[in-house]
Amino acid sequence: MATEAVPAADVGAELALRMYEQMQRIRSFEERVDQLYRGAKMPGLAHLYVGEEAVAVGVCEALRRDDYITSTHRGHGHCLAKGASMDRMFCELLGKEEGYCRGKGGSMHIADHENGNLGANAIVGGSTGIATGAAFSAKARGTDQVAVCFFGEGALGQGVLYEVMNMAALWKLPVVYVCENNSYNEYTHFSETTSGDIGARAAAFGIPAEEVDGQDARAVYAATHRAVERARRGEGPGFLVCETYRYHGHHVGDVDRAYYRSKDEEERWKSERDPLRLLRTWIVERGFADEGELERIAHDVEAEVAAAAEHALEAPFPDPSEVDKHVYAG
Amino acid sequence: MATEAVPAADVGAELALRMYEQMQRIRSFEERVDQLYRGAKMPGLAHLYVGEEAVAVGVCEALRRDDYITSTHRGHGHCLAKGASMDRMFCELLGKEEGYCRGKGGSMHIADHENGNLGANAIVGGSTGIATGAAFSAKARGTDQVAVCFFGEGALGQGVLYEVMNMAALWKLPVVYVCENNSYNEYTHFSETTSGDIGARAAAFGIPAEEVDGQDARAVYAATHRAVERARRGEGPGFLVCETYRYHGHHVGDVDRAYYRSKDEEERWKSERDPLRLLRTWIVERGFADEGELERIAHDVEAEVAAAAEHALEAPFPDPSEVDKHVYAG
Amino acid sequence: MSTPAEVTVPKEHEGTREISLAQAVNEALAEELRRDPTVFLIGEDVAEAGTPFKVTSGLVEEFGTERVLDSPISEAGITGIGLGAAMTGMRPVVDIMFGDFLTLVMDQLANQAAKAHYMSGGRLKVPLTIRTTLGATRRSAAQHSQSLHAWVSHVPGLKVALPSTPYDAKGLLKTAIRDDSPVVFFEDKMMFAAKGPVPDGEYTIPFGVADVKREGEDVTIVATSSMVYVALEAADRLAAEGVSAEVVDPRTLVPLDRETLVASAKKTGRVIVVDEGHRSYGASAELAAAIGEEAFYWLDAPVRRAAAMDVPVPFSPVLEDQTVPTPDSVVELSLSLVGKA
Amino acid sequence: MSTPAEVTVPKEHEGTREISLAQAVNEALAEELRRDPTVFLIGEDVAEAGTPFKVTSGLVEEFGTERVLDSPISEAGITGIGLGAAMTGMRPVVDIMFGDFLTLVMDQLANQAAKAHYMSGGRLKVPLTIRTTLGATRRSAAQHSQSLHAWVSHVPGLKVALPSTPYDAKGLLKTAIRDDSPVVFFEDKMMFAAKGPVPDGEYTIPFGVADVKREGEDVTIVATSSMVYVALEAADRLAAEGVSAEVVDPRTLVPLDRETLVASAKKTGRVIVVDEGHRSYGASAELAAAIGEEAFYWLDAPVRRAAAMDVPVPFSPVLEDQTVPTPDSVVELSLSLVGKA
Ligand SMILES: Cc1ncc(C[n+]2csc(CCOP(=O)(O)OP(=O)(O)O)c2C)c(N)n1
Ligand SMILES: Cc1ncc(C[n+]2csc(CCOP(=O)(O)OP(=O)(O)O)c2C)c(N)n1
Ligand SMILES: [Mg+2]
Ligand SMILES: [Mg+2]
Repeated sequence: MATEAVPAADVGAELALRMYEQMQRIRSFEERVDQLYRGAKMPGLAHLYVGEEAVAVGVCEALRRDDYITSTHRGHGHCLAKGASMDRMFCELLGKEEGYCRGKGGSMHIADHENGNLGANAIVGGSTGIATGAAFSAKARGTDQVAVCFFGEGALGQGVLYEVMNMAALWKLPVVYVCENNSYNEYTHFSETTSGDIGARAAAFGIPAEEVDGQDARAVYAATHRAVERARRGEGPGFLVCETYRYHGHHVGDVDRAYYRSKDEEERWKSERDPLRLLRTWIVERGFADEGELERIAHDVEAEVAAAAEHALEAPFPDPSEVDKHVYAG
Repeated sequence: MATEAVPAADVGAELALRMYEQMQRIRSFEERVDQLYRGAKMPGLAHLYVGEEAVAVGVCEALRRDDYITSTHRGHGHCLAKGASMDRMFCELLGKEEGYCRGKGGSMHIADHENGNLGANAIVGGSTGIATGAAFSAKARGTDQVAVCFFGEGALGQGVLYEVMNMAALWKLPVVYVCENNSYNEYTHFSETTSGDIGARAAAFGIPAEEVDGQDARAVYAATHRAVERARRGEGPGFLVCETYRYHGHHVGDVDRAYYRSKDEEERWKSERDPLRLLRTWIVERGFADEGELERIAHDVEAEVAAAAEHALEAPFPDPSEVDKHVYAG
Repeated sequence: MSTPAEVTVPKEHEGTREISLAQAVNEALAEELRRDPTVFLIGEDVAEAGTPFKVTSGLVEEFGTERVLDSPISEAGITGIGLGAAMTGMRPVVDIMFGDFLTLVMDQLANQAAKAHYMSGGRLKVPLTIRTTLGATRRSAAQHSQSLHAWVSHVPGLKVALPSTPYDAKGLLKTAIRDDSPVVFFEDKMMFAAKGPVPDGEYTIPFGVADVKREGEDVTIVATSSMVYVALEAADRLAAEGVSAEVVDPRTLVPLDRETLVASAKKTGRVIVVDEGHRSYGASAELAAAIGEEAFYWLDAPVRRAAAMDVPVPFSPVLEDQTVPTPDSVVELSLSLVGKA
Repeated sequence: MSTPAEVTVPKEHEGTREISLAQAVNEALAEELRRDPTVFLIGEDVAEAGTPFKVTSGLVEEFGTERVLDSPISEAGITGIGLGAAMTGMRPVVDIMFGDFLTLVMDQLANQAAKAHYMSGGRLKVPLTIRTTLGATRRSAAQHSQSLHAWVSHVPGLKVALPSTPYDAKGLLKTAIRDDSPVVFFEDKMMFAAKGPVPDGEYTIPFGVADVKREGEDVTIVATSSMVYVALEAADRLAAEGVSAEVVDPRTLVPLDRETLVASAKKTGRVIVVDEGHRSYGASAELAAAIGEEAFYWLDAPVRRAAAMDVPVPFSPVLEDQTVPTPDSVVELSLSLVGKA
């Protein structure tokens, strides 16, 4: 993440390459999670972020380490983009003691508070209150921290989102709502579940809303940067609608998808709007790096993923006596 | 209520006089409720509708007897406007067996299903789902009934309202949301609890919203008529914001109000925008009736109220054995 | 842990088929949709997807999208719409995908649906069925593994059913849909594959009638939902140890068949309640207290409870498997009760 | 029915004042707001109005609208905001006006607040206090009269306090606010006027420590919240009949002081649990089951329960008054237990 804010306009070489690397890390991490599932090495299921990398990375690059995020059931990308380490994430996915949650949370509950990640959430819309409360807290404590609330467009169905947006607007809280519109609520197209206009729902509460190409990391970064700096200045909440797409199924087990979306549609997104390819092309055009250097990044990331997964597979499970620890604090 | 719909434009003598009488009935009923409370003759509390009469009457006159309404904690006005009888209402307020709910519901739970009133509700926003479901049912059963959902502006704070508006718009349900904006959530001004624009909140879901002078029964009638007939034709939900004012306290016990609103403000509404006086003046100007006839109406209503209250005071309480009846149906 | 799939319930009579609990639920829904035009299904991904558990597969194809509706992710909203529809002539079946999401519909259920009939002096009726799930050990962690049936059982006006076999599931669900009061119907996610005999013809099972799944003399094991399989497996092992266990399934928590529970307790003099809700302030407490009150003078030992540990359900398998009652823990408890441990 | 106002608890020591429970709660809030800048209050009409019960009167004047916030009517929203603030360095006190509205916050409480610490492996903390109410007989009907403490007591990760006296209310609320786990704090609306002695100085009361409100030999009456006054009045009358009743107030349901309850049960051999929640699947079931499990061999009779009738709370006084435990019903039950009826 940028340690201090970069002006939206110039996405220079450093930022572009960092974003590319982060997106690559998410993609490779998730592909490995899929392998672990298919190899029956991971308990339970996981919701992969592949295809949506530009959203998490574009947003988090516009944040400081001490800014907050809240995440979703599809949270690995947010977690990595906010600075989490792969080995502790893999450990969590495998239920190992070294995991971010000592194996108690799993894929849908990874939290990494040292990096401001207040946690993934398995309740759709379940973290909208948390993010808004973190923004309330930042304001009350007199810091200039900002909170970002990631949620899928399915969370637009949860009433609590409107309750907290109303208060965020009333009290000018430094929170940015980031709607990741990947067109599907599980197996149902969002047009069957979502009436009217998404941005207008935020605007009705007096929250400026902006639509963003969620496959263009630079556009996401710029839009987030505007909203975050506005919030930091005490000018209140913002709302982004990022159009994006998940390449895999709703979760790793969702392989036969023909009944709810076509292979064509999937192919079109992959071939025409892949966030990594789009950024890669731009970087090369700009001369920020050549294909070789980008290959090297991908290669190093692969090595990092392999080592982290390896480590996690070897790591010990928590001691059975852990089961009744941490029910209550202190 | 009009047995069949009257075109919005012409509010003729008959409708105007019926609306005046209904508004008078609500006002006199409520003033008597206040007396019963102050005379320690009524158990518990009640939320009086005095000052808001034009909303309930203007809306319900645009409905058929078989159309549905759902009501609120401030529900006596809706109940009378939809056709309820005063004696059974007084009986309910006094916990008598003859009451609409056999004394089990009381002021905040009167339901009168023969007239399509699915009930008052003591949960703010608690009947938004019921009204929307009744509209769903009307559509599913292939009738052309319409459902009206009354709620105070305070209910804009309840997320479930947005959940059901989304579905009402998606499925073009025949429901009209009527927001009674009397400026106060209990003891807090709505501007402290409500961000952005109220109508825009509905519009964002694709629901046409209209602002109405809630003190002008004819304006309320006309706007409701438009929305109801649209809904009846299968063109989907509507949303009305009616600006109005409650003359009494939040409930009968709320007498010292200076800390949250000024006597001045109260006086201004009463002297300048009293819904009964406004309609009365118009009726006389139009020559639909003279002061004498209007006096006679008021006089007859007084007699009806007195007789109904008297009857209720004499009526028997339910048998103690009723306590565990009606927990389950059938 | 024992997954019900491992267990099969003995055939009861001729003219039956072995079908899974998921199929039994699907048949009940299809039959009621066929016989009553006012019945409809609403929920997230219930149409083409047939729910994540594939329980409603095929229904939208037969009954169309007017009667099998994919909804937005609005549990409170769809429950409220179901309630309003129920008050006005329909018989909705609302699908709440995970029982954990009951947290979102408690106002619609407890303040609205449960009370409308009583508050209206019997004038409004709410023939609403809420289908939802319970049960852990799916590695789904704390927000997708809860068994919250105790909450709704505590609300007068709601009925609560939690079948353990395909036969019971089909018969009880049909009864639920035809009931004029709101019913919350719990299916254990781990049981959907469990097979059992179901008669070919139409049948319903009345609420408030417990079923003795196995007769015994020495100890009574009262078990709910999938815990019935845990109890049956424990009973098998106990038999090997010379202990004869009776397994009683209440099938509905509201209304509760106290008579059958108490009669079994009086017969054996020793009782264990096995339930997958959290132990403290859970359904097992009511069952234990009710039996303790009415069978006290016949009991040779205190009524014991085997329930979910009082911890949020952890993800890691080594932790999660400790949190639920197992045949081992029930056998152990039983042996200690009969003084064999 | 007995309204606590009729009862006054005997002075315990010098340097005390007789104040109402409402004042005691107000003092606890004021003291914690003063000593810790991270404490704030949020709720509907908590500022200028001081809540409908006037419990928070004067606080906004001293601490300002930044720390005493009037909120929109958004129970789920303010609980979620409180949760997020609690995770990030604040100690919010969220006011849920009527306990009946807990229906709207169960997801924020049960799925989020209660589980965050555990799910994060102990890394996230949620020092959140939810203040709400319970209790009937105010002629407020079914949606404003419930006592839903059993629901939250069933959720691991939440602590639950329900004080009966001004002294306990002040000491327990200060403990709740300083606790690093989420606490749901119940005040009976009928008790706000109840007066009792409160020391001048600062003090707190630890959770999980029951208080014997009256010592006795023949029967133990375990009572919660305002039912303590019902129990004390019953005990007075029983004394006149020559029956010595011990009244034990758990004060917190989670953590629960089983030792004190069980010790009293073992001493008297007869136990009645009095709680204002609905009887079935209520808190009284857990208290009865827990005592039945641990004191079984010392009991001369089954543990009996006096709780709210399993009906929505009716409006009509002739009906409502039948639904709650009263000194009469507790006396009757006690006499039957000791074989004097
Ligand atoms: C309150 C709630 N309802 C239903 C679910 C089941 N569920 C999990 S993910 C999901 C779809 C979410 O869609 P969206 O918000 O668009 O996120 P995406 O999966 O597309 O990233 C559903 C319905 C849930 N987890 N929480
Ligand atoms: C969910 C819920 N929260 C809080 C309350 C307490 N309460 C009763 S009426 C009211 C104010 C309602 O204001 P509004 O909706 O504008 O209706 P009005 O009283 O102005 O007619 C509140 C907060 C309630 N009944 N339900
Ligand atoms: Mg989506
Ligand atoms: Mg208002």
